[in-house]
Amino acid sequence: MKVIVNGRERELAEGATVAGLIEQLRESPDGRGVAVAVDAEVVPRSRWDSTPLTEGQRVELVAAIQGG
Amino acid sequence: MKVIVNGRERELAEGATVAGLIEQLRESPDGRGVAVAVDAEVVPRSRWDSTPLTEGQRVELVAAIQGG
Amino acid sequence: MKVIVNGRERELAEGATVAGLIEQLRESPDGRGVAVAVDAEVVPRSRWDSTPLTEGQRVELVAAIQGG
Amino acid sequence: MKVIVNGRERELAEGATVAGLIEQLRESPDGRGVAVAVDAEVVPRSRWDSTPLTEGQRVELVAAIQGG
Amino acid sequence: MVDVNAEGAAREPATGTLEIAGRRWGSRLILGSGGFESLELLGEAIVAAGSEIVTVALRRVDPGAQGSIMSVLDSHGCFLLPNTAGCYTAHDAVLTARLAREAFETNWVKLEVIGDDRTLYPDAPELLEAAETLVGEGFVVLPYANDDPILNRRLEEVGCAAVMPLGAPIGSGMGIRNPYNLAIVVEQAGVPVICDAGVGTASDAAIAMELGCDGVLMASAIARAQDPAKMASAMRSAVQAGRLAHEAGRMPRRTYARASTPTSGVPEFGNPASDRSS
Amino acid sequence: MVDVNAEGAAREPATGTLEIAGRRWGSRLILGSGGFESLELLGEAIVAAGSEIVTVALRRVDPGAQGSIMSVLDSHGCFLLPNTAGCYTAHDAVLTARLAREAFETNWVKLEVIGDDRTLYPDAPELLEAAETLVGEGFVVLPYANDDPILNRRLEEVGCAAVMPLGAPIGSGMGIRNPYNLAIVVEQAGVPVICDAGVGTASDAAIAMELGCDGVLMASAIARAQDPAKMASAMRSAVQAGRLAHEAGRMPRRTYARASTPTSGVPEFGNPASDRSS
Amino acid sequence: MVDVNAEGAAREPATGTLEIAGRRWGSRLILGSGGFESLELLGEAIVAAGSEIVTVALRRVDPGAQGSIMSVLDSHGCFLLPNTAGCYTAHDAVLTARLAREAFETNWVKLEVIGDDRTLYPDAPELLEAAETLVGEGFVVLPYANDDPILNRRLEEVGCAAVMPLGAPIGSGMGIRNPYNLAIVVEQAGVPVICDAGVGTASDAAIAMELGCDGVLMASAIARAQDPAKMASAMRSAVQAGRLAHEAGRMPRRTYARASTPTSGVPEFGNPASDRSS
Amino acid sequence: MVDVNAEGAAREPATGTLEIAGRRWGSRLILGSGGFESLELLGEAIVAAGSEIVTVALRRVDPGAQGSIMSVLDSHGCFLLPNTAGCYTAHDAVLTARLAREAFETNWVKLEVIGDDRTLYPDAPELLEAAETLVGEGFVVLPYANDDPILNRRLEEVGCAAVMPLGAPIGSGMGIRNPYNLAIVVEQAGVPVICDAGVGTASDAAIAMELGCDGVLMASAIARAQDPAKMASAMRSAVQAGRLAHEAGRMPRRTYARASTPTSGVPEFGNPASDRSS
Repeated sequence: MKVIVNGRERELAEGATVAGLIEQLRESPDGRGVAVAVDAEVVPRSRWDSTPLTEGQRVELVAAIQGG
Repeated sequence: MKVIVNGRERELAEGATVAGLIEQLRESPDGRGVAVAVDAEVVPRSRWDSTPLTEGQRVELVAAIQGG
Repeated sequence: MKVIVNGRERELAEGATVAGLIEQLRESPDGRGVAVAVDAEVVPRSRWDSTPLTEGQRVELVAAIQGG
Repeated sequence: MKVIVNGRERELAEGATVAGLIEQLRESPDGRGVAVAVDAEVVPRSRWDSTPLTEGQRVELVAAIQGG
Repeated sequence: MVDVNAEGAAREPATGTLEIAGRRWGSRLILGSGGFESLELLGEAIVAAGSEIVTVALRRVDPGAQGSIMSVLDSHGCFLLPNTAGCYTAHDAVLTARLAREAFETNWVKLEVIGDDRTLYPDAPELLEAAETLVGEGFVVLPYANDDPILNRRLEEVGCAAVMPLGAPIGSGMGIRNPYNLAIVVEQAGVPVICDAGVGTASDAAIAMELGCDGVLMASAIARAQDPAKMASAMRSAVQAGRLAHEAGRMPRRTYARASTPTSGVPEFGNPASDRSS
Repeated sequence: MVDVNAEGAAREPATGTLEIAGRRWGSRLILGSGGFESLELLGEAIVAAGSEIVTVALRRVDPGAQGSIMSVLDSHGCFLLPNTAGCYTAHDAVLTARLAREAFETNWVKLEVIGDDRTLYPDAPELLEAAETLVGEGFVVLPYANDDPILNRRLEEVGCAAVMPLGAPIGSGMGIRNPYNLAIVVEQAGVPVICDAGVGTASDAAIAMELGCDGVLMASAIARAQDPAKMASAMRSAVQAGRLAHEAGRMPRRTYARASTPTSGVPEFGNPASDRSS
Repeated sequence: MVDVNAEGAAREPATGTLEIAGRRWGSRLILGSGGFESLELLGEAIVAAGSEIVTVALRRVDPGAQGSIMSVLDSHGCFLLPNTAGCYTAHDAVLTARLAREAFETNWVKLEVIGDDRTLYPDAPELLEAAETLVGEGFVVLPYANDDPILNRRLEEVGCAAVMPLGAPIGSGMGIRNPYNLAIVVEQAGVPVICDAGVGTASDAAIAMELGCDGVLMASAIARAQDPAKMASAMRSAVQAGRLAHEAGRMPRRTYARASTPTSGVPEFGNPASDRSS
Repeated sequence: MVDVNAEGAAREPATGTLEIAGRRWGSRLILGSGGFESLELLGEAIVAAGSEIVTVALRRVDPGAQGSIMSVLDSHGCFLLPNTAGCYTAHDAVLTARLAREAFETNWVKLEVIGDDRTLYPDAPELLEAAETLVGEGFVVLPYANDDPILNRRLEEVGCAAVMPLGAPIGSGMGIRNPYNLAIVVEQAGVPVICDAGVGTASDAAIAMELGCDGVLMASAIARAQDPAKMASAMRSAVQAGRLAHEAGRMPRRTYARASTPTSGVPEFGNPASDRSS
């Protein structure tokens, strides 16, 4: 299936979860300093494993940078 | 009947109109520079004659002063 | 003989006067707006005719310009 | 004899010296922080003993204060 | 204001006209009528300032009082600009504007929605709300704003006919406290910018105009001067001076000096020392 | 300057006259003739500024060149004020003043004794020496000074007819850098104070006059503006605005606001909330 | 920051502590982590500035990039203050704050809702809306505001833990452009006031503290100095200097001089003339 | 001042040393001893300011009074810098300097020749004359000057070991009134520049140092603060902050904003409108 991750279309296996996506995107699975929103709703870390992604969802995965 | 005119209670005859009230309050009946609101609604000059006042209404009668 | 006029050496005939020098230097002999110093002393217009120049004198001839 | 000390006339014994005057004026004879001028001439500490005062001289005796 | 216009044309270098919502005026100095000790002083100030637009406020009728401010302004052919001074909410400001429309048969309003009575600064959200409502009702809205470029842009976006950023608190006479903000407001504005409040003396008005404002509105600087009529003349000249300077394009600034007199051709008189010794 | 005076009387509120050494002028704006790209531009600026006094400098005769600056100034009826620009010693300045007296048949001189060519600031001791010498020779001395109150007092004490403290370096256009000093100079002066140098735009001239100066002298601010004639008009208005404001007596400054509209008699329209909900 | 606190106690006169929402810090200088060319430079600046609170932003994960900013801040024991930089609506700012809460396990947020990208000034109505929403969700909200006293009061009224008025545009280094407004904000505030943005050099930070601010937040002034670590030291001293001066109570200003040396008892040496002639 | 130097080295980022006439000091803050209500307060201020050089004046001996100022300064290991406060002529200043040399066994002198008692500004020609005379007699002359770049250059030319331009009148607390002049003085100086007089609060001292001064001299700003010792600490930090900022090289100024947070990679959350409507 296709989801939009940080503005880019991405092919994921059916049944992929937020946790799975994050592992793909980052070496360190420890998610400190990282957060996720799916369709403009924040997904708490505690629910990453249990949150499946579905076709066409828009995922924003953000991390800390220098700023402000 | 009693109406509140510019914050003060005032006794008016039954059937009194906005026009009548203005005449009482000002020498010059020519209403230029004057405006009226009854219960927070503006009463256009054209309807002063035809607008009766009723018990307990709040009338604000304003005129030009130096300012601003 | 040689005199230094406005910083440049200049050959003049013996007996040359301040008045003569000015005529050489300017179309308009009317000296308005012009003044002369010989060896750091001002020569009043009234004495231009009667003031001879001598070998080696330093003449400053000045006129009005935009300024200030 | 009379001398003017810091603007005030003062009676001194004949033969009085600068050193003697200073002793009169200050508990601590150690003159650190003090200087003397007689008739607008500074008298170095080394010459206080040997400098006699004479009738009518003007003595300025100064010391350190907070300032500046 | 035909007289003043003609007079102005005869008397002063052209500085264009102030155009707001399709109307034009020869004077860029809008006068607030508040604070004058008498209507006579107000009349003298109007003449001396050459102002064509004058503000008025609305208050509860004081039985017996004459509405003579109207006759003074009429006699000088002034264009009345009612304000909503004293309103602290969008609701009250909107109602006051509606009353003014009735009283003066004008849809123009100087919109004031005050945030507190110590600074008399506007309340930005309430001001925006009132402006949007009144524009929707067909008013020509001239909002009294702070000098925040964002607020002034929003006011333009909701349809205000001009923006009126303050230079300093009303009646403070502190001048243009933040010329940088005012310059940014002017630069980004697509409607006329009138500097409202803060002017204390002539140079303050000139500075506002030099920054590119299209006009200046003031009351206290004139009304509370020791000689109001003379200060009104000063302000008339100052607004014109500032506008002309803005149009003329000022010289560049530089930290060091630059001679205005040619440095070549300077006469040489030999050694000063010898001369002095003589 | 009869025309200008008459015109002025007709055209502007009286701001008294500038009186120096017993002579009077209607204009308080002295124009430096330096820096104009052409004599035509200079002529236009003289007219637009309404200046009556114009400075000139002396330089070695450039054979062939016409002394046409003279004819321009004569044609506008200007009062010539020769300067000693370019002199770095009292000796040279004194000789230059003597030459100017011969050339222009005037005993007036704008005395400049420069300390260095980056700031063009005056050299105080040399300036004082030259001023004392020239006063002794019967000159009417107008010294270009810095803004040091002590130097300006000394210049008055040696008999200068006016003092001309600078606002900022010549040609810098930086305005009145130290208004406090200028105010002290004005306050203690027994002769006219002309602010010389530093003005960059109209408000600078207005500020100098508001501080109490009797006049302003400028060249670059006009000559180097994009539109010199228009800037000259701006300066004319600015000098007048500043003088009028000084005479009118400005309002007091205050940190906080003070309403210019009465705060009593404000109408009350009941609960905004209910209205908004509608 | 135990080390720094202890060190600080040993090293500096006590200037109280900065307390926000019940938490206390010894340093009144909040550091923005943006603009440093490397994390090493950021680390050096944190140490030199003695800052305990450091801001971070959130951006889309750059696959492969290390989140090493976290480790730098952790290694210096910094308190992370996430911001909502880059948000132009209340909606985006609220969502970004929620993401930050997840990412950093903190309910603190430096709330930024930008009005345009040339001034980076806040959008007052959107900022207020976002602040109210986030306070309602239990956030400790520190809003980046303009210097409008009314907006800052409204932000306090909706429950912000502090207000952060700007001194000048972010990254402009123009200092405190309107100290009057900042002073009014401080005077009326019931929560800490942190001057955010505008500081360009040490004296700017000192001025903000002298005006009574409880702290200063800066990034560019340090990150873009030629020697960031040295400027960080300068800022540390400047914030302390300004705070101490505020607490010490400055001398009164006066236009004229007042001798600091007694004027009585001055010796008299008779006539200078005679002496000079010698 | 070995202690302070060592302490200083341990305690503060190095800011080089102040070197005048071959002598070096760790502190760039010179303290004037005038105006303190007691010698105890003076002592506390010396310690808090970390000053190594302290000025004293000379007055007619007051019989019975103890010269205890000496013992206070000795006990703190201060370097005594006698001044010539109260002198209005070169003649008196020279004699006073000679007396000071006798009294304190030092050839250093802070040279003051005052022009009038309202401004306490120096008299330029008298000051120059006195400076030249004293340099000729082997004095190390530190002249209190105005901010005229020409005068300061002349003072250097006659051999002064440093120049001490004022920021504002003595005891006025008005700060650095003309930073442009001070910057020019610094730029052209070949000897140390000490800003003397005018500092009112910490930021004033920081500004003087940021302009490139080598040191600051003050008395009233500390002595007349509500808490002199705390203000002395503030000034110590401010002088250091200003010096460090000068050495660090400030960021460039710009009129508009420049984001300190990257503007790429901003997350996108879709349409705010839909979210708000929920």
